[in-house]
Amino acid sequence: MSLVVSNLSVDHGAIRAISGVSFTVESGEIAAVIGSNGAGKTTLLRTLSGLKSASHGSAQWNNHDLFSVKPEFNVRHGIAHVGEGKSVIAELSVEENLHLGAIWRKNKKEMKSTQLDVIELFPILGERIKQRADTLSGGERQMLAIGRALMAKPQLLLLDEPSLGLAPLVIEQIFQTIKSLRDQMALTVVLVEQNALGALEIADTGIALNLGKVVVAGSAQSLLNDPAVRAAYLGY
Amino acid sequence: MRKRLLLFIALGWVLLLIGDRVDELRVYQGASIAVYVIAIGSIILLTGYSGQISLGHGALMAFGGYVAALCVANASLPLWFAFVMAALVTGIFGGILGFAAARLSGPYLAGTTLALAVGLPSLANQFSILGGEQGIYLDPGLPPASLGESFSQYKWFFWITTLAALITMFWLANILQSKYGRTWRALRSNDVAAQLCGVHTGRQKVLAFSLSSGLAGLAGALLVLTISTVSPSAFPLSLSFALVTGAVVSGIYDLKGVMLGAVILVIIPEVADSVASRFGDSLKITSTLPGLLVSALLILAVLFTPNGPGEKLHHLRHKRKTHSG
Amino acid sequence: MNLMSTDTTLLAINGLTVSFGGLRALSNVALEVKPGEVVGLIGPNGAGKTTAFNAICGLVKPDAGELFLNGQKHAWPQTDQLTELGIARTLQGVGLFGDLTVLENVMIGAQKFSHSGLISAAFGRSSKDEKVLRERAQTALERVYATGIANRRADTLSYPDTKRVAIARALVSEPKILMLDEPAGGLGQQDIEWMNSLIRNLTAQMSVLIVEHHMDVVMSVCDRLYVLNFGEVISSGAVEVVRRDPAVIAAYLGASKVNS
Amino acid sequence: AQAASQPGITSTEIKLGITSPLSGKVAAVYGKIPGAMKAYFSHVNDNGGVYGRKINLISKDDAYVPTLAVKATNDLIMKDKVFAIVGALGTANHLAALRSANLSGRGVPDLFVNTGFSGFADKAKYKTTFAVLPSYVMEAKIMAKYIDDNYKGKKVALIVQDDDFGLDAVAGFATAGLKPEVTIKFPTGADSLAAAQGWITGKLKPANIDIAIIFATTTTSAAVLGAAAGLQYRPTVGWMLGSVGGDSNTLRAGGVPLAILNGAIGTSFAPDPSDATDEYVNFFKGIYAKYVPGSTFDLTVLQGMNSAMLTVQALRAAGKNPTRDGLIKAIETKGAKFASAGFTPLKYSPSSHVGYSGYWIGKYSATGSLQPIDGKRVLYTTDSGSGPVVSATISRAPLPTNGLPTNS
Amino acid sequence: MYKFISSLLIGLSLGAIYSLMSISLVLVWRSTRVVNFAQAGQAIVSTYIAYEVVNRTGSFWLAFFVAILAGALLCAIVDRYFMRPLFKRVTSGPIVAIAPVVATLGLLGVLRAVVGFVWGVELKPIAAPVSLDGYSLGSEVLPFAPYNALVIVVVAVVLIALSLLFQKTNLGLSLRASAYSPEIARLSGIRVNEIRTLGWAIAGAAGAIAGILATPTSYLSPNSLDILLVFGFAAAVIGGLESMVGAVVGGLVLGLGVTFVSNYVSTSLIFPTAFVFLIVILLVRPSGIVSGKRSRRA
Ligand SMILES: Nc1ncnc2c1ncn2[C@@H]1O[C@H](COP(=O)(O)OP(=O)(O)OP(=O)(O)O)[C@@H](O)[C@H]1O
Ligand SMILES: Nc1ncnc2c1ncn2[C@@H]1O[C@H](COP(=O)(O)OP(=O)(O)OP(=O)(O)O)[C@@H](O)[C@H]1O
Ligand SMILES: [Mg+2]
Ligand SMILES: [Mg+2]
Repeated sequence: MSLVVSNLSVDHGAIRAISGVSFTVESGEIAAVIGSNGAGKTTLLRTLSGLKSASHGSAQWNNHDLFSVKPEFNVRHGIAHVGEGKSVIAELSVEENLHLGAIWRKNKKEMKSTQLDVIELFPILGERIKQRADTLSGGERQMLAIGRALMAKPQLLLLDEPSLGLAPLVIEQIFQTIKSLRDQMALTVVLVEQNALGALEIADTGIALNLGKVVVAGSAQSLLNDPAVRAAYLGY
Repeated sequence: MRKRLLLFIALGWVLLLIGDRVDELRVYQGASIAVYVIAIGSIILLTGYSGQISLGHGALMAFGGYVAALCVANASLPLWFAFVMAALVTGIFGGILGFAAARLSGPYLAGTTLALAVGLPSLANQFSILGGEQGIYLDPGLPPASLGESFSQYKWFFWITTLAALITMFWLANILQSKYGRTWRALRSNDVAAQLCGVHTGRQKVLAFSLSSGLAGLAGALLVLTISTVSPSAFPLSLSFALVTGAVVSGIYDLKGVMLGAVILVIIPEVADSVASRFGDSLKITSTLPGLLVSALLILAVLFTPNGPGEKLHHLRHKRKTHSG
Repeated sequence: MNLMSTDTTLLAINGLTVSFGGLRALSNVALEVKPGEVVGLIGPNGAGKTTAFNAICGLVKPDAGELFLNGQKHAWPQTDQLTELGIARTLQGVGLFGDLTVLENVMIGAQKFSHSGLISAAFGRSSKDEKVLRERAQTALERVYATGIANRRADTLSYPDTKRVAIARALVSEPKILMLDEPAGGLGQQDIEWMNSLIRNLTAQMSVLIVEHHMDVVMSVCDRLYVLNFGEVISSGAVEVVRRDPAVIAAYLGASKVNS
Repeated sequence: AQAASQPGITSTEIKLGITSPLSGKVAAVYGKIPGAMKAYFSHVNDNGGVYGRKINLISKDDAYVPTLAVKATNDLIMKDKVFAIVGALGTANHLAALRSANLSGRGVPDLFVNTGFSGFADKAKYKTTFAVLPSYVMEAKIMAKYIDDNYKGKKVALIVQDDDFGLDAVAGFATAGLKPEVTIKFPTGADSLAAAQGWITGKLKPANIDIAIIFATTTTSAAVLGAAAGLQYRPTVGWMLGSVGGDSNTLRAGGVPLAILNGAIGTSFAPDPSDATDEYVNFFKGIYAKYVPGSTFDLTVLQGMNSAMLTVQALRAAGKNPTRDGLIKAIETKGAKFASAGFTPLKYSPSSHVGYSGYWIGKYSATGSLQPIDGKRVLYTTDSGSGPVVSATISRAPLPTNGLPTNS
Repeated sequence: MYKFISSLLIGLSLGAIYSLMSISLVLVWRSTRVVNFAQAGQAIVSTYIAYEVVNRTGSFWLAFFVAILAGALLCAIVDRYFMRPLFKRVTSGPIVAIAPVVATLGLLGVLRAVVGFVWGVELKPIAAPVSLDGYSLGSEVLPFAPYNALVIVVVAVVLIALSLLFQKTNLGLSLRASAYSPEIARLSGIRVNEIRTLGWAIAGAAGAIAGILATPTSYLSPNSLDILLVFGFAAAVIGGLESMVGAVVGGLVLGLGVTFVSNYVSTSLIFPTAFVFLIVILLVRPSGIVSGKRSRRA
């Protein structure tokens, strides 16, 4: 049970956004992927979920080849992706956005109970449940996006900058939530973050990307202690 | 700007020479092309720059055509003045419409202008001064005697329309390159940000609509000149669609392509005709071919050169460069 | 620059109340910005920060409240009059004009310095005007170290560059009040530091009203803070005071930020 | 030898041109005219042509749009270099073409224009243009006269299309002093069944109309009659149909139950296309079936073939070496005597380019054919001005042997 | 009174037909954000197919269902082999906003031409399955026949079925999600391409119903549904484009408005009325009468 990425390269036309990246995330771990703007973090996640096709290399989740099916089927293999920048559907209500996450599962009852769990996690969503998503504040939308992904009861969660635009308290909550998702539900998380400190603090492994290449990888603790990493991404 | 002026003068000179060398039929087609150049330019301004869709520019052309014809027939004003009036009055009318248009986006505007295209020509029958279905005769007068005996009527039309097209294209090119063009592009792309930059988006949209209408009015007046008559049926819905086609073929964002769009609009009936006659004039073919050609062209254009031939050429050149380099 | 000489507040709002249908997004909010100050507006997500900005910018209609500019009562402005009033703002999403070049983006921001009309534009007589705009835009780009990308299309820029351009576009109108909505959001550490120093440098010419969740930025650039929660100001004052306010810690900062 | 310099004439061929709507909305109704004319010309060509020359009719589409009509006409004259234009169609179209291409100034004969707009017969303005159909004004005047003679004082309603011939008709009725109780003008295209129901329930019924005149295209007549059928409505005296919208073949295709037509009054200058006793009809029908197999023979086809027959006579009359001037002179001097299916006299003369000058009035049978009332074909003739309407006698020449004119 | 009642009834029947066309436009708009001008073309093709079926078998209802199938299939094909490649190719520049408009206009022309080529331009009738003779009220015959009742029932059924589909089912949610944000929909496990095609097919079915129901009261020709398209579109715009109910309300408002003006004011003002209606309604409510809340701008 693990996510194995090997020798992955991805191109945007002439630009090579990911080049020869390999890493493994063990099941039940949180892997923090850090790196500055344009390092290729988003591209990496989009490739894993299948939104973007890889030029080289492979990615396996529990013997499921992530690249063998279209993204809409990866969800059915327990892989959920929360895109960068509040990926909610503005024109739908909060509730509909949540339903969307579980839409491929036919069991309505289970859906209801998962929804209750999600609202427990993000109470504000409960309060806004009938509102259109585009009336939400930036932070509320981010919560909704994560909530939507959780509705699918995934095993592997790909999160792209969940802390973007959130209040410090909420960031802390979200990181704690992610941690508890791992602890309680044995969720495996690939967490892409600009907020390197917060991410590494809850992560098990850390991967630092620069210009599409892995520059440092190892236990999260070792990255936190790495002076080069600290200088480049942590700012102290 | 000086360079552009010289370019336009040179272009005018070339056209003048061409007009002297081709037969009368081509001269007539040249005049039609000049009319379409202006009409397509008005769509490019409106859609390509300010981002508003109009499916009703044919109706605005009709408006301009009637204004010009009324000026000549009822007020006996000189031809050039009739054209100026056509542009002005249609511009004002467009400005009024623009107040509604500025509040509408995408499909709403498309729907409204479509209704305009269907509704406006039928109004011509409401007022007897507009001459009903027969329309009004616009007496173009004879070419000035100083041009000589052999100077034909169509050549005269060609001169007038071409001159008008050159002048309007010169103005239009300048405007589109000035802060106005930039502002329109900006508000098309993000109107809140544009407002924050101090752009009165409503006013700018109305201005764009009004200018575009004025151009359409002028084109309509010139069209009426070339057929000497203005009547509702000269401005069918298909004209509005043809203009959009022309603009897409030209590259909706690119004034340089207007010639191409205009030429194609003039050529299509020609091609339809010759193909149909090859197939023995069966009514099934003649009745379907022209529509088929325009439509197919439209589809091919959006599919293969969505941003106009200019972009395509640019790509090709680029490719060749990278290949050789 | 002489505009800092008066002691009156540049901008003040009073009793601002905004609701959306049944939802009260802001109630009875008051705040002030003095010349040369950097004022932070912070608070949890959905507290109403952007809504307050929107009210000042004429993007939402307040139910109640007054606005003072330079001590004078002023009607809530129309969005497009802001630059004339000396107010410029960036958007929470970046909001560049994607298919314009960077230079053109910034030139749009400088529009108020152009006075040539349509007729002169038609005759190609606006080139002098254009030159003025271009020069101003170039200067603004210099201030954010973005001259190198002046001719790139805005939608091809990297994220940090878009942020620079957005600020340049706001700066170019020479505002007296600059409103920044999450300028550091999504930026990496190095860019955040750059943003910090830029904002600090701006105070020589203008006041800044800033919404930001990045506490490092807030702490290092702001003189004073207002904290919103559920649409109400729950705390305000000097940074050092506010950050220790238990209400603020409970509602917004969380325990871990207090000591960092 | 002289003739060689004439455009469109060679020793073996006479080139003629026609513009008509082959595409667009009205193609369904009028698109058949060139085919009908060609059918007749083929018959003539197969029998030796006109003095050994075959007639070649070049047909161009104008989609019923004036700009395209101008273009097509220009093409015919300058590219195809036809000898004459025949049977051009559509008032606004042909007015534009005629003015812009300056047919008159160029001396291009413009024969047998297929519209009832009276302006085309204005010889002073359009020297080379010849009308053929009786004008809408004439038709309206004759209808008014018939009503005055037979139903004086009855309440009349007038349903007209809000365009050229509708308004011409309004003018004609006004000239004749007939004041409709109700006038319904509607824009082209707004003639759905529902709209027609509205006219009946909202205007005709409340006004207790005795005679309702439908002066519009077939699609409108179809809508009105269809609506009337559904509402079981009939003006107390009955319906009266203008000739343009009175072709029962087209009405049937528009879904009208023909029973509703039974007893309606109609006008025509030509025989009914289903009149099996008429020699012209039988002849034209046979030719049409031979050359355009599978297509319905209707009033439009009949008129097209009729114009073609007139054309052949005009060409013959112009002599062995026809010139454009000669052709025009020939029609002016001999045109009134041409054999044709029309019952009312042709008015061609050196001072007039008016064609048929009137109508006969009949009633529709239960199968939709227009038949003389009480077995007597009553003719009326008049002009497009303020002249009186007079009863006339039939002056139709017999069908030339095998439909091939031998005049000269 | 009779005049008023009959105007009302006529307006309703007219409005019902506009509504149907309007619904099919709204459906495509909701499932792909495209105003499908080709709808009239697709409907005309399916209606001609129905005509063939009626001609050969004499059964209107068989033709009705064949038309629905044909309409659905044709629309699905159009989406799969025309719109999808288009969206793949046209991804940037100002053309993006108008490409769908332009492409569907083009398609309309092509479909019309094809129909003209296959069936010719002559008018063709389709006989109504139930009587066109109006019901009578006392001594008066009303302009409302069993056929009008049938049309209204069908519109109601279609409306209810589609509303339920969109509001209450997962399929409906999938359709809307795919329209608004294909990417998020995919990430949620929705087979976006298939769903969108399905959305087109449903719209095609609705358009086919509009086409075949509009024909018995008029006639069939390659252009015969054009006016219906214009009015249907106007109705959709009046209704706000987003909601099925809006489409029906728009259709009825337009049908009634046009009828009353025609019967009480002037018959020649039909088009201007429709235009003025549209303008006035849009000036008061720029996104239609039944529009959702305005979205926030910043
Ligand atoms: N759609 C695209 N087309 C072309 N280039 C792209 C595209 N998306 C990303 N890139 C380029 O690929 C590289 C990696 O981008 P990516 O978005 O993956 O970075 P990132 O690490 O997520 O950055 P950020 O922290 O700003 O989100 C960058 O150079 C970017 O410019
Ligand atoms: N147009 C609107 N319609 C309805 N509700 C709205 C609208 N705009 C904002 N809201 C609501 O008002 C509240 C305040 O929103 P606002 O965007 O001002 O928050 P914010 O403080 O900027 O949050 P963030 O830090 O997450 O950006 C939110 O709960 C939001 O859902
Ligand atoms: Mg990223
Ligand atoms: Mg905000």
